[in-house]
Amino acid sequence: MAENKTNTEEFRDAFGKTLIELGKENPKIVFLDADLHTSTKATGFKQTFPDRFVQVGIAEQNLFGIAAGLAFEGFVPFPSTFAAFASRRALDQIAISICFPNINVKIPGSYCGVPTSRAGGSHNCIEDLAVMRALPNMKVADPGSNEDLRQIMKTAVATPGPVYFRVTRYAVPELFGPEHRFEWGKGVVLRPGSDVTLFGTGVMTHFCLEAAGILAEQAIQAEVVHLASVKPIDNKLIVESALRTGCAVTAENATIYGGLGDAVSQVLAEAHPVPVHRIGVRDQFVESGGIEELFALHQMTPQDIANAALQVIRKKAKSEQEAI
Amino acid sequence: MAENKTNTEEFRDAFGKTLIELGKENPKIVFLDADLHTSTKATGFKQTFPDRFVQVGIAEQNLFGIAAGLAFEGFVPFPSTFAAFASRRALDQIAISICFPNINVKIPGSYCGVPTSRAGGSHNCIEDLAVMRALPNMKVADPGSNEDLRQIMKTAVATPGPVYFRVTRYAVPELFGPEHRFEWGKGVVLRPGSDVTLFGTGVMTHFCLEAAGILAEQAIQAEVVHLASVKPIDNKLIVESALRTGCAVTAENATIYGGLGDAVSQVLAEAHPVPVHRIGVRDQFVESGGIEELFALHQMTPQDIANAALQVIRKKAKSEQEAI
Amino acid sequence: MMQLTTDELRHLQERAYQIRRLSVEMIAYSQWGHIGGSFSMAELLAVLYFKDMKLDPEQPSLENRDRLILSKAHGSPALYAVLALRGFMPEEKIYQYCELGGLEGHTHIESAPGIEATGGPLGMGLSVAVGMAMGLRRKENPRSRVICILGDGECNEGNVWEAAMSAAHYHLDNLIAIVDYNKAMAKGFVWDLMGIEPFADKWKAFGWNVLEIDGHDLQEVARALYTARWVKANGSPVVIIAHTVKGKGIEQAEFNYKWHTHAPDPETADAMLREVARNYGYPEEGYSKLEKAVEKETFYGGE
Amino acid sequence: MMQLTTDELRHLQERAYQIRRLSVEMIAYSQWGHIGGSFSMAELLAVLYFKDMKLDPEQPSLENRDRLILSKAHGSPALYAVLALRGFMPEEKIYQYCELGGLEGHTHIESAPGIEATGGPLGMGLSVAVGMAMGLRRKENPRSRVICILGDGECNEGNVWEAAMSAAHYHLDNLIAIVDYNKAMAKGFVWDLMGIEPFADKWKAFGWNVLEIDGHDLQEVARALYTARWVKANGSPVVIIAHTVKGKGIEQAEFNYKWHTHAPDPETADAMLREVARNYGYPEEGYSKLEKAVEKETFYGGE
Ligand SMILES: Cc1ncc(C[n+]2csc(CCOP(=O)(O)OP(=O)(O)O)c2C)c(N)n1
Ligand SMILES: Cc1ncc(C[n+]2csc(CCOP(=O)(O)OP(=O)(O)O)c2C)c(N)n1
Ligand SMILES: [Mg+2]
Ligand SMILES: [Mg+2]
Repeated sequence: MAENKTNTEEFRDAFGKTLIELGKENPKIVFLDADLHTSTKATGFKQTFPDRFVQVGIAEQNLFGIAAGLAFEGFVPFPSTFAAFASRRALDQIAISICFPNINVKIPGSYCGVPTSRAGGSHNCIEDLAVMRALPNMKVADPGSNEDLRQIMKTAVATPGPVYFRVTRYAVPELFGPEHRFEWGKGVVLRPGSDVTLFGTGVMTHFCLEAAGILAEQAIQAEVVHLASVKPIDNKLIVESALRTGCAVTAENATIYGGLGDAVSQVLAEAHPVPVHRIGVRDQFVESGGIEELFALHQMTPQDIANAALQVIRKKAKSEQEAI
Repeated sequence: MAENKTNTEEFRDAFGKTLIELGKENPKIVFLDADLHTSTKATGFKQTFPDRFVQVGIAEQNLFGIAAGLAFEGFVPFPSTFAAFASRRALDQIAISICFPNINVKIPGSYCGVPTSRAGGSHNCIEDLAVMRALPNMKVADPGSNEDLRQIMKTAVATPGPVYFRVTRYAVPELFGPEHRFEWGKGVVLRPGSDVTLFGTGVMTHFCLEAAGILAEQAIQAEVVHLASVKPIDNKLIVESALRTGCAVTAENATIYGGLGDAVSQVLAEAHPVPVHRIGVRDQFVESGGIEELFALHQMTPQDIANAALQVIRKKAKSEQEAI
Repeated sequence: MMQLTTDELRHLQERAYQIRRLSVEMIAYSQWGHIGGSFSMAELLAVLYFKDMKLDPEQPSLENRDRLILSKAHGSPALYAVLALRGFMPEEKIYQYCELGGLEGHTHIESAPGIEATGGPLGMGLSVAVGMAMGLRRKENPRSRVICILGDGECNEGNVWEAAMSAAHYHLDNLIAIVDYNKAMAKGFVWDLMGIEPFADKWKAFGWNVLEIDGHDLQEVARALYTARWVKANGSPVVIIAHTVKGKGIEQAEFNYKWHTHAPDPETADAMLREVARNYGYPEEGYSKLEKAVEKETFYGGE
Repeated sequence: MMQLTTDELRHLQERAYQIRRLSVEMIAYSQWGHIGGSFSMAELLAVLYFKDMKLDPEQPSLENRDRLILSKAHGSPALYAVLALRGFMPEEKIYQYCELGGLEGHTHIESAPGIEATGGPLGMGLSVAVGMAMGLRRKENPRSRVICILGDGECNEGNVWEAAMSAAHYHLDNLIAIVDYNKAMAKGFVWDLMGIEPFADKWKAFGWNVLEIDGHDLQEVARALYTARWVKANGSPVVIIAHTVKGKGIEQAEFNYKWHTHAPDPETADAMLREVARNYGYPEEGYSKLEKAVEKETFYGGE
């Protein structure tokens, strides 16, 4: 299933293209911008559908309120801003004007996590997965590749109700072919393995694949599971995989408080407790720096994932020992 | 340690009294209100220290921004509003004006979770634990009784940096005597047991004690651990207790996505995986209703906790079976 | 200039009275709710729902209906009351206010037909109204209006001014904001807690047409709505600053923020209802559930 | 009326030039940052830091200093530049802009002495400034002023108007807001994306004293600051609406939102710096790091 092609297109470029594609399919789609469209790459949509592009200025509360109003009138609004502001600046509006009435608003959170890099701690948003996950009725996805993002966006439009999805300013090799389909609550085994499961979401799935490569050199067979759908999450696959491998590492481009790591830990704790180690930002602001430098600083590189895998494998061995 | 006294004073009453106590001890404390002080019970503080009470009107973004400014000038501000608005209306301000510079602001989130009851889904705030936990530098506490709240407030003032604590509109029997002290990252065993651990926070700890009573009738010895300090959390005690009991239930007056349940699951998944079941709001808005009715609807009663305990005990037995 | 007939006046006044009556019934029975801000809107809602707005209770989502968003969503008793009176739901439904599966404490779109959005946190409704007004423009619907009722204290919220700025920028003259300027907020007077004057100037500086009226004078309310709809549709949105009295109709509640949120016990409710009837010249009618003890598990009160 | 001497004028103009020069150095070297909004503030910052504000680089937290909050925190290059020039940090430190452990991309209190708050999200700074001004009143410090610089696009944010309302309510005449009205925001012109006019009327209606000036005229800037501090301290806060040119001093960047956030490559930086020098009448001085290749792992650009 996993195809590694080189790819220099960032997620936001794929986002911009898919937006036009969706715009052609669905005349109800309206894009709402808060003074960031050339950064978020919605400019193509603006040029193709000038009448369906709404500029609201630098006013994110209003952005999401207007989106709610348009949704009530039957449109499918995409209110867009940086992930930092989508999750922090207008949360009350998203929760009560959008999630509570459970209306059809699709929220792309742009510039997520570590790769926002030099903009610094105020912009390198790590809270969005936790925050959005906490809202009832909200579905949350973090794509692992451009094709994944494309499918998530298609599915988002086809799914009634509010959706939050991430558009990271970063490029990773393509994971999927054109046959790929995204489904809410469904993960994908990208690489089968027996010794440990690496659960990745977003750009971190690519790092998990690299980590599996590193581990393979040490004759460790890591299973890599991509969980783009962070909420709902694929309870079944998580448990099945843990039954196979007996231990797990989670990896997310976000704080480990409240995101994928917690979600997976909780599924396993409820159904099949095994050792889990979480990779992600460990409760710090991601201050300015170079992208790869920051991944290293926050111990989120493929090597860090591989090291975590070795740790949980050791824990598994120890608890098996004890059980005997 | 646990003393059950009857108590009809709500948390917010204890909050109001403690505020005056702290105000006398520390002249730097300033209370900031957003048009809710008779509800949040800060009226006593206002009367005692009229000069240290600041009214900002219905403007929560400004509330937290002003608090930041006062903190930079050396004051210890308590910007106060309902938990719903503290966690959703001004999150960007709390994250970037307060948490990033790591300044001395103490945030009481009033009217939390289910007991806000009739006000309905927009006010019965279930996201605050998850949201606040996701912010770097933020400490989070949910008191189990009035004396606990009092000690949390004292500790909050004695601890530099941002603190979020809950003030629920509800009364529970007192858990502690005057010798009680709160410490960040420290839980308390309220009732020792060997068969299952009930980890509670906030008002749910009281329900855990009741659940332990129900379980005792079936000759099941439940350990009850109160985790007022949701972040940092008491990794050590959680693991120790799970080592003793082999399974756990968590209970929180909040969404199970991103709060105590996730935190405990993750600590255990990392250190000592055992079956865990989470009690809390299961991803729904808590719509209007009577308090006890709502606790029942959301399956958060002592009986629900006891049932969950039976479940995890069964899971533990099954996995022990399998291990043999 | 448009003028209500004596019959219309009599009818609307009776509707305003019923809005007050049902509001107290609701709040007393549920033991939760906001009397002050429900009473100050009674005439506004009476004229809107029984004279001005195009609506069909049989077709609550009629495409060319007028939309109303109660941004001060704690004024829900008055809105639920007027919807019941207008036939959107049976009157008995008001006794499910704040009950499980009933009418949400703050207006919620799923609670009752005729509710157009979900609220509770103040300051958010005008943005939703702006989005609806934009949506109507997109759908080339020139007849429908979006009406948004705000509190005066609510106008402290920055979100209101974001929405106001954008409504003017987009020339949304199909949008009418009404501020229930009842001089009090939750815990005190507006001028004292956070002054909003010069209030009309604020709206003008944000690009709006401003009308100022006595919000309890049915004639003035009707005229202002007519003006906003038919006369002032000049490319800018219109705000009606309706000067009102919080709690209007019950002496102890008038201008009194202590009755902002507080549920009367059955006897007080009874006395209040009788007072309201006397004040507006109707036969005394007490609290209909006086005989039923308060059955709620707690006396919640509301504050 | 207060008047700058010819010597002062010459000195401040040179400081404004240096602010521009260091800003380009910083942005070109880090390959990230906002030229347009840094350049439009150069004269404002020059007068503030070299004439108006009470400051001591040896004692950055001097109790009776003036405080400045850059609410448009993406203008960080200009602020870091002026702090370096004023002796708050060694000039070499600017080459740590956006580096790990260096100067944060958006102003952050831990990055450098002289930074008074942390920013990044627009619209928040004025509230922090209000809190500081209140704090100064509480500490009975009558001399210090809190100065807050805002962007024009930033004034779309409701938080700004919440803060404005409260500053007037609390008579904070120790608070001076300066709006860098450079006519452009990130992706277009202010009038086009979200009009803010009549802008002075908005502030007046929110209870502020308003001064309007040419923000590139040092004499006017100095006079407005003097007036705000000594003449207009009449119980209301003062806003200085500084009409400026985004990117002022580089032809291709002037009024051009395309240079709102974009890092020049070394050659472009070199040409820009030479152009700035020529425009302000100083000996041509190119990009100091021209010889060093761009060492960053990605050409980030900034957009
Ligand atoms: C964002 C937010 N903050 C606080 C509250 C709590 N609250 C409910 S009503 C109210 C006062 C409203 O005053 P006003 O807008 O004047 O309404 P009215 O006088 O018409 O009742 C407050 C503070 C809220 N619902 N939402
Ligand atoms: C809340 C928030 N929304 C969006 C942004 C992204 N952003 C950074 S600068 C900018 C434009 C600012 O325009 P203006 O206030 O006019 O500043 P200036 O022209 O002085 O650069 C935007 C939209 C942000 N930093 N914060
Ligand atoms: Mg009012
Ligand atoms: Mg600008």
